[in-house]
Amino acid sequence: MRKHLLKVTSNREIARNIYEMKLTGPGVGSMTTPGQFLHVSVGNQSSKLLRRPLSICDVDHDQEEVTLLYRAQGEGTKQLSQKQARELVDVLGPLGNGFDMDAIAVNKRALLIGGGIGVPPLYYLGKHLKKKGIEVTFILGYQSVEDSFYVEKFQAIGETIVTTVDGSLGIKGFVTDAMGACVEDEPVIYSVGPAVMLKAVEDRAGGLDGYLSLEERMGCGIGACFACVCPTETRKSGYVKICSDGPVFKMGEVVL
Amino acid sequence: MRKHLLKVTSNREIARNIYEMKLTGPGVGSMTTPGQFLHVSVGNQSSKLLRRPLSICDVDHDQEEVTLLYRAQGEGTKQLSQKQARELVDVLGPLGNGFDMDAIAVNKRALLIGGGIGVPPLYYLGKHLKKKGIEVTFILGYQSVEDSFYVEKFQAIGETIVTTVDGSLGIKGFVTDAMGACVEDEPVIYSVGPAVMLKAVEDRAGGLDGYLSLEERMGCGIGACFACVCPTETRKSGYVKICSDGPVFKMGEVVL
Amino acid sequence: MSRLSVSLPGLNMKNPILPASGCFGFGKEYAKWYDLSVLGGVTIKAATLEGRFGNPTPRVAETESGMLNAIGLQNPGVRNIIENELPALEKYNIPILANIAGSTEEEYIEVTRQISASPLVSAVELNISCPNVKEGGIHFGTDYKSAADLTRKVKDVSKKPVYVKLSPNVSNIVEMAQAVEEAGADGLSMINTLVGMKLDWRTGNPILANKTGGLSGPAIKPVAIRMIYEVSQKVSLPIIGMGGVSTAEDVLEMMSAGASAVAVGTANFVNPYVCPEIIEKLPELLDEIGMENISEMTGRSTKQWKTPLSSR
Amino acid sequence: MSRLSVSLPGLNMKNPILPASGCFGFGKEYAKWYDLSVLGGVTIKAATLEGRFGNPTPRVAETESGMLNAIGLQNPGVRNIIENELPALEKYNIPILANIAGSTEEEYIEVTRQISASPLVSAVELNISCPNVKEGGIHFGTDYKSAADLTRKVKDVSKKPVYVKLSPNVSNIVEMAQAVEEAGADGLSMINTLVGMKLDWRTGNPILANKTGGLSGPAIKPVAIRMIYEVSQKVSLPIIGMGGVSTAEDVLEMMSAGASAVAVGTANFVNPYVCPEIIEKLPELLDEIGMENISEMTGRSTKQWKTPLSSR
Ligand SMILES: Cc1cc2nc3c(=O)[nH]c(=O)nc-3n(C[C@H](O)[C@H](O)[C@H](O)COP(=O)(O)OP(=O)(O)OC[C@H]3O[C@@H](n4cnc5c(N)ncnc54)[C@H](O)[C@@H]3O)c2cc1C
Ligand SMILES: Cc1cc2nc3c(=O)[nH]c(=O)nc-3n(C[C@H](O)[C@H](O)[C@H](O)COP(=O)(O)OP(=O)(O)OC[C@H]3O[C@@H](n4cnc5c(N)ncnc54)[C@H](O)[C@@H]3O)c2cc1C
Ligand SMILES: Cc1cc2nc3c(=O)[nH]c(=O)nc-3n(C[C@H](O)[C@H](O)[C@H](O)COP(=O)(O)O)c2cc1C
Ligand SMILES: Cc1cc2nc3c(=O)[nH]c(=O)nc-3n(C[C@H](O)[C@H](O)[C@H](O)COP(=O)(O)O)c2cc1C
Ligand code: FES
Ligand code: FES
Repeated sequence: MRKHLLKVTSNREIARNIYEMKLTGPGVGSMTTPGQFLHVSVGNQSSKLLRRPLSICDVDHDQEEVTLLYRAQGEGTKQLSQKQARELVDVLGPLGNGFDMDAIAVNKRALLIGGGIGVPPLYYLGKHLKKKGIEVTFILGYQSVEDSFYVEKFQAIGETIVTTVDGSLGIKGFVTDAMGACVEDEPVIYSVGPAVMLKAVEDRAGGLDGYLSLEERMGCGIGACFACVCPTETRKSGYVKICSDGPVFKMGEVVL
Repeated sequence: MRKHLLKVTSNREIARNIYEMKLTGPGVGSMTTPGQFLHVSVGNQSSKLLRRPLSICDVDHDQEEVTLLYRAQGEGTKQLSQKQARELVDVLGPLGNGFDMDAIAVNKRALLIGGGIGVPPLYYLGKHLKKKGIEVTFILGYQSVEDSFYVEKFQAIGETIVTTVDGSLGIKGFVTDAMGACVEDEPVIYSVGPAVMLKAVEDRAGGLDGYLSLEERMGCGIGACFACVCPTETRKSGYVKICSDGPVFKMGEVVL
Repeated sequence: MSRLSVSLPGLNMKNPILPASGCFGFGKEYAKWYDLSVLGGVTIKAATLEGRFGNPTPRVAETESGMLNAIGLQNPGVRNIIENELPALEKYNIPILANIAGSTEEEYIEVTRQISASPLVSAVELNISCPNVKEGGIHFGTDYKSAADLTRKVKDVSKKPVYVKLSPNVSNIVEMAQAVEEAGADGLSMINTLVGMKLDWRTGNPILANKTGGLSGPAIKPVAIRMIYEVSQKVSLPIIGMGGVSTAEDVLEMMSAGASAVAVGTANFVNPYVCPEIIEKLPELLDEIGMENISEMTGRSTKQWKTPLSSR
Repeated sequence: MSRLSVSLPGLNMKNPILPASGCFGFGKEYAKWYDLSVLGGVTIKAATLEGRFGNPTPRVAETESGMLNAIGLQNPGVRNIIENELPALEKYNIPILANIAGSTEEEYIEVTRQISASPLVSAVELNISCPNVKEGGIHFGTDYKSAADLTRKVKDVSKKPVYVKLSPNVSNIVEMAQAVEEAGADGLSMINTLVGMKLDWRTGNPILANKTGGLSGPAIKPVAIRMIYEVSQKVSLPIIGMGGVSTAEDVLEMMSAGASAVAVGTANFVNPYVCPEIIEKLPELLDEIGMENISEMTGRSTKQWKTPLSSR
């Protein structure tokens, strides 16, 4: 595992408060697995000490370029949104274990469900699955049309169903409201979002195979500080560390 | 008194760790008096809270441009030295009372004595005095030739004697070692530098008229926090505030 | 009654913001920057019986997200303050909170007697927590019994409500607060500075001539929030909160923790306009969270309890 | 004996740097980043008798130049640590300082008995200052008598030198240090975290599920420096200093204040390489100030006294 100084190639607002940051540098070479994340330092000599975990959204290995999508929400991500092209960003990673893509049989479909800023990692994941020959369906949940992003890019990979809380785009409601028909042919489920959403997805999935990517406030990001634990009934220790054992877990493995 | 957001027009190293920063903006219009200072914020959203007092070194009113010279020494000034052209710098000022230039008779000479980063304000002062028709001599003290700056610019205003501690430029020694001949025709003395130097200058001056600009660690910079007091025997209160009563005082007025 | 107004004993404030003692002199310096009548009130620099020169310089040092000060209660003495400093504040028509310090009980009592009699003073703030002078009251501030005794005696002579300013340098801030409540305090001010120190790594020497100093600024805000949160649940006195506040968001955080009004100290040095800027921003933030009156913010944290994080 | 080596009871360190307890797990995570044998030593996460899950999440929050944590002493229990965690550290051949926590005297004693018997453990660090669990020892940490009693009993059973880790949340740190010195401690570790809190201003809710947490990071360094400075003059025990250290300059500042070795906590999260980077930088800084051996830095601040500022 390593620390990299990556150079910003672009950093632009693509939806309301949603930024797409592209970073380049030799370190990108190791970022091969969807679902892994980078632990990003938001500023040098700043009063913001802690790094921000951000998922790998896409990687272009030819250009040595990694894409992150993030919501400029709190102080740290707002500071990140100020970064200009050619500035350096200090990142650790790739960290964590990504999605297991070997487990899915080629005749299976994959249903990728993401809410809000849980959406980004599904992009890289979708691309990988498609390359493996898996048919992919996305359900992407946003607050409203102004908050939506990357919809056309997802459509280029597979069928894409959008839900918005206010109904301004796609189906009005939550991602789970769109799951009904999609689970009939027993797809493998991959979902990223806040715990409440993951819980609802798990409930709706009713025993299907799947993977959930969890979120938690982190300290170290590498498994040393016990900040990001989640209870589990399947391991002797009684817990998992989201940063190093996850962030992706098999559905049912952790107690949400 | 006001807070200004000035734009950096240039910021470059002109001697070892000595930077010349030029700033522009409407606020510059009010910066008319040599010896005043700006209270400079070194960074936004930074962990460095306190402003740095930096003397006005020169002002170009046509260009609305103020020049600061500073040594990048501690964390704050180092951060300042990273500022690029077009970035904004938040300054308060002009603050304090500058040099009294009305008091000097036209037939008097002026002897301007500065050590290290006490040198900058003498430049603007020298220009003003010369414009008034006063003949100006400078004694500028540096550690060594690598630390010296602006010598030619001072020479363009008046006779300039340089001292260096290691003898690598001009006279080997301290500014006081060069004072001997210069005080014979009883010039008015203007001096800026660390307290020990001012004390030595005062002693050497033996009763001549003069002005000293003092330095002290500051909080508010505007007279409200009592951080920067200096004892005096000439005022009832027993003290002066360097930021708002000074930084310039008549020689003999304060207890060094 | 505007949506920002708050009312505390002796202090009817049109908004909850007042500069903290020692960070605003006696007001006249900042009056050159803006019209002080926009403030909810003003706390003046500590008054002692005689004028004091304070500690040798350097008196301030910078730390990460904070600063140390060891001013040492420099002030021109209570008489001088009443005669020469207070009158200049009258025209702003805002409550004046007079900070009081001393070396002995007698000094506190006499200063209180004099300054509380001034019609310009709305309330007094008993500074039993100055860490920077040996006889600056910190011994009253870390011992419950002395603090209570002093409070009682000061209350006896004060013609105005008495706020006791607590030191955070104690093992149990709640017991201290309870002690002064029982002794008759009308309110609490908290927190004063944490005792800290900085050395020059090159020489090993302290930066401050006084060696140690009081730590203030954003660095200490989490300690202030915690103490206000704990104390507000155990005493029924109104709290003037302070410690690291520099934004309108900080004000709402501190009121949520249990403060009824909020004092801004160090942040004035960073930005002389910070108080009016905060005051201007507050209604926007209240709108954002759908809150009508700012006084409803006080103690929110203890009135409800939802799981965080899920809010996104 | 290199110029960086320091020697403390049970800890012969080739340099004064060791990671602080709780910020480095049991070492294996950081071992993926660099070779731990460069370290002066390592402090492992608190051990309790049985495994503990700790507090609900969120367990960390960010503050200005600091962070709050309320991990709640999560650990797999002392047996597990001895059997499964310590052996992986053996190959680095560096002193291991074992941090010990408990809810009762009996628990502390039993954990000490077990872990101090491990040949891999060089010394134990008695954590009587964890602010994050009701029964985490903080009551031992704020009461002199309990602290001294516990120290005495732990010393009786410990096969290794005992460092007592002090809480900064006390009125008088010197009395606390003197109490544990008299009780037979071999050294002190200071400081643990300051109790703090952060609220979401929008909802008024605490960010941490545990509500309050321990404040660490650069924000608290001035408090740590001050306490080490005061204590080192009044006790003769060696001090492992900690609290906000993140650069080699900070290390020399803390040693000047009186520390004999320095632990680095929060800074590991900011930069996983911080410890080796500091170690590499130290000789450069010593050269800059013309100091041969780092051990001479300890307590410089109290040995000399010059006026600052004039240094430029
Ligand atoms: C594995 C993982 C992957 C993530 N991927 C993405 C992504 O691709 N795009 C994206 O926009 N967001 C992502 N997030 C969430 C993102 O980390 C937070 O939104 C971000 O840290 C908030 O920082 P801030 O500066 O805006 O907020 P602040 O409030 O300033 O943050 C303060 C502290 O709290 C932490 N924090 C605050 N909110 C969250 C949160 N929701 N989750 C975790 N930590 C939080 C911050 O990291 C920081 O330590 C991911 C989170 C995790 C755990
Ligand atoms: C009226 C006045 C005019 C000045 N003019 C100039 C100038 O034109 N050019 C120049 O290079 N320097 C000048 N100085 C000195 C300059 O303010 C300090 O060198 C600078 O503040 C140091 O900041 P730092 O970030 O390098 O050091 P740090 O060590 O990071 O500073 C920490 C804190 O200490 C204060 N501080 C440290 N050293 C000094 C010092 N010598 N004097 C005052 N405060 C200090 C800083 O302002 C800051 O608050 C002047 C000082 C005063 C009082
Ligand atoms: C320079 C300075 C001087 C102070 N003087 C006093 C004082 O005279 N009386 C007092 O009660 N508090 C004094 N304080 C403490 C502040 O009023 C306030 O309690 C503390 O600084 C915390 O608030 P802040 O973080 O907003 O500065 C002083 C603080 C500073 C920084
Ligand atoms: C996440 C975290 C966990 C901690 N766990 C422990 C612990 O188990 N035992 C202990 O004695 N101290 C613990 N501490 C305190 C540190 O060891 C250290 O005393 C404190 O953080 C100050 O140092 P720092 O500012 O360098 O982090 C912990 C600190 C943090 C941030
Ligand atoms: S963030 Fe430190 S263990 Fe996961
Ligand atoms: S710096 Fe505040 S009074 Fe001078």
